[in-house]
Amino acid sequence: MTWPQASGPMRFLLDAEQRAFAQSLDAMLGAAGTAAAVRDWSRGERGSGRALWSRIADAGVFALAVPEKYEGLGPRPVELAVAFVELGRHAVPGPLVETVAAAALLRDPGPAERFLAALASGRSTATVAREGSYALDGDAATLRLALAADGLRLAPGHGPVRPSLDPARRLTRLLPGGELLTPAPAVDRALLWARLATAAQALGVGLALLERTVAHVGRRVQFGAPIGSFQAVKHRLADVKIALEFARPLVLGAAVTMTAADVAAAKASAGEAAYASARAALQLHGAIGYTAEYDLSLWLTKARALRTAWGTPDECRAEVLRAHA
Amino acid sequence: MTWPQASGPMRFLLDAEQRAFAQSLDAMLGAAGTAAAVRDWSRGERGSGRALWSRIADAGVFALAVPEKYEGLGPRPVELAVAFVELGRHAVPGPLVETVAAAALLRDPGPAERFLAALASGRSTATVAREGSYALDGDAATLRLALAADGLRLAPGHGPVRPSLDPARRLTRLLPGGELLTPAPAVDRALLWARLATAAQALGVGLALLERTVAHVGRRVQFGAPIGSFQAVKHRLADVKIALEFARPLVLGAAVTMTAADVAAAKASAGEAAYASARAALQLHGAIGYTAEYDLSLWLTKARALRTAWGTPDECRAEVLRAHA
Amino acid sequence: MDLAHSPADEAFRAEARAWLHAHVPAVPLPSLETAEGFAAHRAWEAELAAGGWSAVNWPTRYGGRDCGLTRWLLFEEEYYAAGAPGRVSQNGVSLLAPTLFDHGTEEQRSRVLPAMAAGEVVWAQAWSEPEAGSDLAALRARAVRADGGWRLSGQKAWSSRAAFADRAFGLFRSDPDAGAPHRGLGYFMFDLRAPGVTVRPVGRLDGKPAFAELFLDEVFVPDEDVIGRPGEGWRIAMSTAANERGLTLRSPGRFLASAERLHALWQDRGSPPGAADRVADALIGARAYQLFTWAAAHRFLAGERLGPESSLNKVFWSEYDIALHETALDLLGEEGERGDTDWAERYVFSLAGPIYAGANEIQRDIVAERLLGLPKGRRT
Amino acid sequence: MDLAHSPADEAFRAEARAWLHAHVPAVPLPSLETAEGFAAHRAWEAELAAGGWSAVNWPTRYGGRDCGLTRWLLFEEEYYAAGAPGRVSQNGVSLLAPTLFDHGTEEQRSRVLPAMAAGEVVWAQAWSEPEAGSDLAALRARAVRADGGWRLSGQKAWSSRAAFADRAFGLFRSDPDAGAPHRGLGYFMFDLRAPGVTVRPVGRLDGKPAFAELFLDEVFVPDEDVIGRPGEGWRIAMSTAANERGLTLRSPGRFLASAERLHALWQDRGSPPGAADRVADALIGARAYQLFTWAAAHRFLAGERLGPESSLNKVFWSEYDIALHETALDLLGEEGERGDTDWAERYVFSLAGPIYAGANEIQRDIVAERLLGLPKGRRT
Repeated sequence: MTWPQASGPMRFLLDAEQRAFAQSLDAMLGAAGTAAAVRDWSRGERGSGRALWSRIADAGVFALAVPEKYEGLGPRPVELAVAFVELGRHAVPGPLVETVAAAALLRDPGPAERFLAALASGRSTATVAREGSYALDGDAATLRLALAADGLRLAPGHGPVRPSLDPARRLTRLLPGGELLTPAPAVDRALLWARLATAAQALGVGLALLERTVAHVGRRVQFGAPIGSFQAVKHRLADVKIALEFARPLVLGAAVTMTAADVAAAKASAGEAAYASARAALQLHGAIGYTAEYDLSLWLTKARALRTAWGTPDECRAEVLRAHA
Repeated sequence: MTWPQASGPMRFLLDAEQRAFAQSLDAMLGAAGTAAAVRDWSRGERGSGRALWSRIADAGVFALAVPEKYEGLGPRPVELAVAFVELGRHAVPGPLVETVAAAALLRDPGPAERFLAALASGRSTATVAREGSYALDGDAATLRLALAADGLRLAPGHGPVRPSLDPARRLTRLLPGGELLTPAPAVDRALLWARLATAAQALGVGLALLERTVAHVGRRVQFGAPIGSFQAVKHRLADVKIALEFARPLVLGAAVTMTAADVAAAKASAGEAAYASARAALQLHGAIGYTAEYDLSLWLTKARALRTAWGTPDECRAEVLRAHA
Repeated sequence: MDLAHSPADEAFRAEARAWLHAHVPAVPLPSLETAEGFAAHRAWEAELAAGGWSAVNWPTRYGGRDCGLTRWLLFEEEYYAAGAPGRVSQNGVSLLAPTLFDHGTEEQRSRVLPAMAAGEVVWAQAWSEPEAGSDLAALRARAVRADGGWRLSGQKAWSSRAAFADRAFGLFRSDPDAGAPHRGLGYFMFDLRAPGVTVRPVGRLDGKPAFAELFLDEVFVPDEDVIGRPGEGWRIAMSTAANERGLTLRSPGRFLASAERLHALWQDRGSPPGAADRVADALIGARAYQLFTWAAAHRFLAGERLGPESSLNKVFWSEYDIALHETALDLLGEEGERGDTDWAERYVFSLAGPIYAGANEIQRDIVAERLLGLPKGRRT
Repeated sequence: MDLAHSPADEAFRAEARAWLHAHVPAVPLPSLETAEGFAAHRAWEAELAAGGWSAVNWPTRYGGRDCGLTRWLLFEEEYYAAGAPGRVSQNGVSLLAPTLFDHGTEEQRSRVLPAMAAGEVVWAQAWSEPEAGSDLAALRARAVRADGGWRLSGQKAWSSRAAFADRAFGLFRSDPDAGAPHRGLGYFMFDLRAPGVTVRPVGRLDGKPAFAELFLDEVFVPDEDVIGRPGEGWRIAMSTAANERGLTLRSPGRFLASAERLHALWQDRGSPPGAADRVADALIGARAYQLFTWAAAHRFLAGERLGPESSLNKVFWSEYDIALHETALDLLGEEGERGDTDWAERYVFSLAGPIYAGANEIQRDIVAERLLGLPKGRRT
C-alpha cells in the first residue's frame, strides 16, 4: 500500500542533529572507558569522575537544562533525554540527575544568576534532597540544595555517607539550616526534570545490560552449544528487548510533552524494563555476573537503584492515575 | 544420612484407603466418559449429568460433608478434598460445591433431619447463593438455599439463566422470600467447605489441563520436531507443574486444619495455578484449543470460572492477611 | 520532535468524531460471531462507507479518502474512543487490501476494493491448515492448473469470519515439485459459495462460530483471481504477514479505548487500591503502544522498511490485551464469570491474540534471532 | 492425615525455643561475608554446639541429638523465627555431612563431623570451575596419584565461604582416560591452608567476599581424605546435589521467618493496600513450602527416594526468596536503596538463588523431562 506522507507537523523521530549528538556522546564515553571512573568514584576517589564530568559538560549536557539567558542551551528536554540514555549506557557515576534537578529549581533571577552558568559549564556539581530524602553524592557535590519546609536552602554540609546497593551511589543526609535561596522553589518542575532524566538513564542502563548479555550468551558455551542458542535464553532476552523498546518511546514522548503523567509513565516503564534487563543479565551470566569485579555489576546495581530513585514504580503509577482522574 | 522415623503423630501423606478412594473415583469417572455429560449439561439436558451425580453420590462423595448421625460419613474434609480433585480432573458438571456448602449450612437439627440424608445419598442436589450472588445451576438443583439478611431461606424459585464463561455452569438469581429454615445459619462454616471444595476442584482442573497438554506437545510436530522438545515449551510447562505441586499440599493441609487462613491460601493458590495451567494449555495447543468442540475447552473455561467462584484470589489473600494480623 | 498535530489533522479528527458521534449505534450490536450480529456489522460497514469512513487511508478511487497514515491513526483513535462496532471487514481491509496494493493488478483492485469498502463483499482469511499452524511452509492444500484458471482442493482451518463471509483468500500449493517447501505456493481469492466449497463453522471457547473449517473439492478459480505469479505466494504472503503484525492490524486507538474502559470500570468499583497498579499499567501500556506506533509510522514514512520489529509489536499488544481483560474480569469479581457481557466477549477474543498471526513463541524466536542476533538453534 | 505434633515433639520445640531465646544475640552479627562477621558466626557455631543445637539431626556420637526429621524441621522453624544468625557451617552440615553419612568411612565421620559440629572446622564447597557452571561433567581440575594419596591441581571458582573457611571439598578428575566425561572424577577433602593452595577472595555484587577462586598446584591429599572410591565422585556428588536441592538446604523455617518479617514491615509502613497481594503471596508461599516439605519428608520417611522432584523445590524457593525481598525493598521506598541494611544483605543473597546449586534453567529442564516426561531436546 502506498501511504502518502504525513500531513502535519507531528514528528516522532530524532533529527539528524539529535542522532549525531547521541553518537558523539557514545563515542566520547566509550573512548573514556567509564568503568575505571565508576570504581574510583565508589571508593570516594573523585579525580577520574570529575574529568569525565567536565567532558560531559563540555559536550553541553548540563547546559540543556539551563536556559539560554543563563549561559545554557535549554531548556531542551528531548536532547537531555537523549544524552541521559547515553550516560546510563556507559554507567557514568555522580549526581547527574541531581544537577539537572538543581538547574530546574534555580530559576529565580538571583539564584539563577549566581549558580546556573557554573552548573551548565560543569564547574560545579549539585545534589538535591527532598525533605527526609537522601542527597546523592552529597560528599562530592559542590552545591547541596535542600528542599526544606520553608523553601530551598543551601545546606551547610552533609551527614555520614551511607552505601547504596549501587556502590557508585553514595547516600547522604544534608545538614539543616543554611542560606535560604528561595521561599517558593519550582519543586514540580524539578521533579519532572529529575524523573525524566532518571527514566532516560535507566533506559540506557537496561540497553547496556541487554547488549552485554547478548554478547555473553553468544560466546558462552555449555552443554556443547552457545547458551544464546537455547530457546529459553532467547525468549527471556526477547522479552527484555520488548520491554525496553516500548519504554523508549515513552521516554522520548515524555520529553516532548513534559506532562506529569507522561513523565511518570516513562519512569515507571523504563525503571521496570531496566530492572527486568538486570535480572535477566544476572541469571544468564550466572555466577560471574554476581561478582563485583566483573564490569556487568556496575549496571546491575544501578538498575536496582534507579528503579526507586526520584519515584518508585508505584509512586509513578499513582501519578498516572491521578493525572487521569 | 539416616534419618530416624518421625517421632510423633504428624502425618502428611494420604493413607492407603484415601489413595484407593481417589483411584476408584478416577476409574469410575474415566470409564463414564464425562465429556458427553458436560456437553449435555451445557445444553440444559440433565439426564447424563444426573446419572453421573448418582454414581458420585453412591461412591460416598456428598456423604463426606454430612455428619454420621444424618446418614452421612462425615464431616471428613480430607477425603472430600481428595474426591473434589478427581471431580475437577474429570470436569464433572453441576452444583457439586454448592451441595457441599448446603450440607455445611443445614446443621440445625430440624433442617438437618429434613434434608441431609437426601443430599448425602444424591437424591437431592442443592445450590446456595449469598446475598447478591449467583446461584450455580439454580435451574437444576432440587434445593435452592438463599442466604438472606434474616437467615437461610428455601428460595421459591429462580430467575432467568445466564451463561457463564464456562458453558457447563449456569448462573441464576434466586427469587426472594420462601420458607425461613434457620435464622442463624453457619455461614462461615459453609464458606470454608465451599472454598475448600472449590480449591480442590480447581487443582484437579489444573492437573487435567497439564496432563492433556503434555500429551499434546509430545504428539504435535512443528518445524520437524515435537513441540514438547522446544525448551520454551518445556519451561512453561515446568512452571505450571511447580505451581500445581505447591498448591497441592496447601489444599490437603487446609483440609486437615480447616482454618480460614489455610483454606483461603489453598483457594488462592489452586485458583491461580489452575488458571496458569489453562493459559499454558491454550497457548500450547494453539487454535485447536480455542475451539469449543475440542474437549480441552471443558477444562479451560472451568479454570477461569473456578478462579473467582467462592472467593476471588484477592478476597482470599485478604482473608490470609486478616487471619495473620 | 513534535507530537502536536497540525490544525488540518485536528480538523480531520473533529470531523471523524462528529460523524461517529452522530452515527455509532447507541446500543452495541450483537456479537459479530453470530449470524444476526454479522448482518448488523455488515450494515454498519455500509453506513461507514456511505459516510466515506470505511477505508480512510485508501485512494479515493477505491472508496477511501487518501488521508495518509497520521490521519488513519487519528481516525482509529476516534473510532474506538466512540465505542464503534468491531470491523467485520478487518480481514479484507488489513490483510487482503495491502496485498492487492502491493501485488495485485489494477483490474483486481478496481473489482475487489470498492465492494470491500462498501461492505458488499466480506472476506475471510484462509491461511492455516490442520497440520500447519505457525508453519506456513507445511501447507498441503493444492491448486491444479485448469482451463483459464485453477482448481483448489484440500482443507483450511481456523478461517476467521468464514462462517458468514462471502469470499476468502489464501495460499495453495500450485507447484508440488518446487525445490523448497515454501516455494510453489500461489495466492488465490475464491468464493465461499462456489461449487465444491464446504464451510463448517467452528465454535470458539464461548461457542460462537468465530471461524470455520473449509473443505475444497476442485473449486474453480479463474486466473483473474490469482494475485501475483503462482509460485510467489509465499513471498507475497510474508509481506502481508509483516503487515498483519505491523501497523495496521491493531491500531493504538483500540487499546487506548480499552484502557479508558478499564479505568472507568475501576472507578465504578470504587477505585480498589489493590488493582491500582494493573490499571495504571494498562494506561501506561496503551500510551506506550501509541507512541511506539507513531515512531514506527514515522520511520515508515521516512522510507524505512518495517521488518522483524513487527514481532515486538505482536507480542506486546497480544499480551497487553489479555492482561487488561483479566484485570477487568478480576475487578468484576463474581460478575466477571458471566459469559454474556461485552467484557467476556472481549476477554475471549483477546485469548486468541498470542496464537494467531504467528504464535508468540515464533515471534520471540524472530526477536531473538533477527533483532538481537542470537544464534539460530533447533528450538528444542 | 494429621498435622498436629506429638506432645514430645512440642516439648522439643519448646526446649529449642527457650534455648534460642536465651542465647540468640540481641544485636545481629556482622555479615558472615566479612572477616569480622565470619569470626563472630564461628563463635556462634561453638555456642550452638555447646548447647547441643548445631546439628540436631545427627547421631549423638558426632555431636547431634539424633532427633529425627520432624524435629529437625521444628528446630529450623524455631531457629529462624528467633532471628538467629545465618549458619556459617551450612556447606559442611548440608552438603558434606550427608555425603559422609552415605559414602564416607566411620573413620572419616569420627574425624570430620564433631569438629564440624563444633564450628572448629568450617567447610567451603569447591564444585564449580570457570568453564563448568551447571555442567559438572566439564570439570577439568585434576587429581594425580601420589605416594599415599593424591596431588590436586587446577582452578575452582565460586567457592562459597572459601575466603575465610578452613577446608574444602569437591570433585577432581582422577582418571582422564575414563570413557565418559562424568566418569573418572574423585571426591576429595582438602585443607585451604595446605601448601599449593591459593585462595583469591571474590566480592559479590555488594563487594563482600562471599566466595573465592581457588588455585591448586600439586596440593597433597592423603588417601583418608578421599570419599568413596576415586572414579565414583560424580555419582556421590549427584546424591549430594539432590540433597542440596532437596530437604536440607533451605528449610521452611527460613521462609516462614522471612514472610513474618515482610508482613511486619508492611504493617510498619501502614499496610499499603497496593502491596497487600504480594505480602499475602509471601505468607501463602511460605506455608506452601512448609507443607510441601512436610509431605516430602513423610514420603522420605515412608521409604521413597526423593529424586527429580527436588528440582521443583529449588525453583520454587529461589524465586520465592527474590520476590519476597523485592517486595521488601519496594515497601522501603527510598530506604530500600541503602546497601547497609539487613534487607539489602538478604536481597543480595537471594539473587544468587536461581544461579547456584544447579541453575534454574537446568532445573526446569529436569522437571520437564523427568517429571513430565517431555522429549529430550538440544535446548537450543
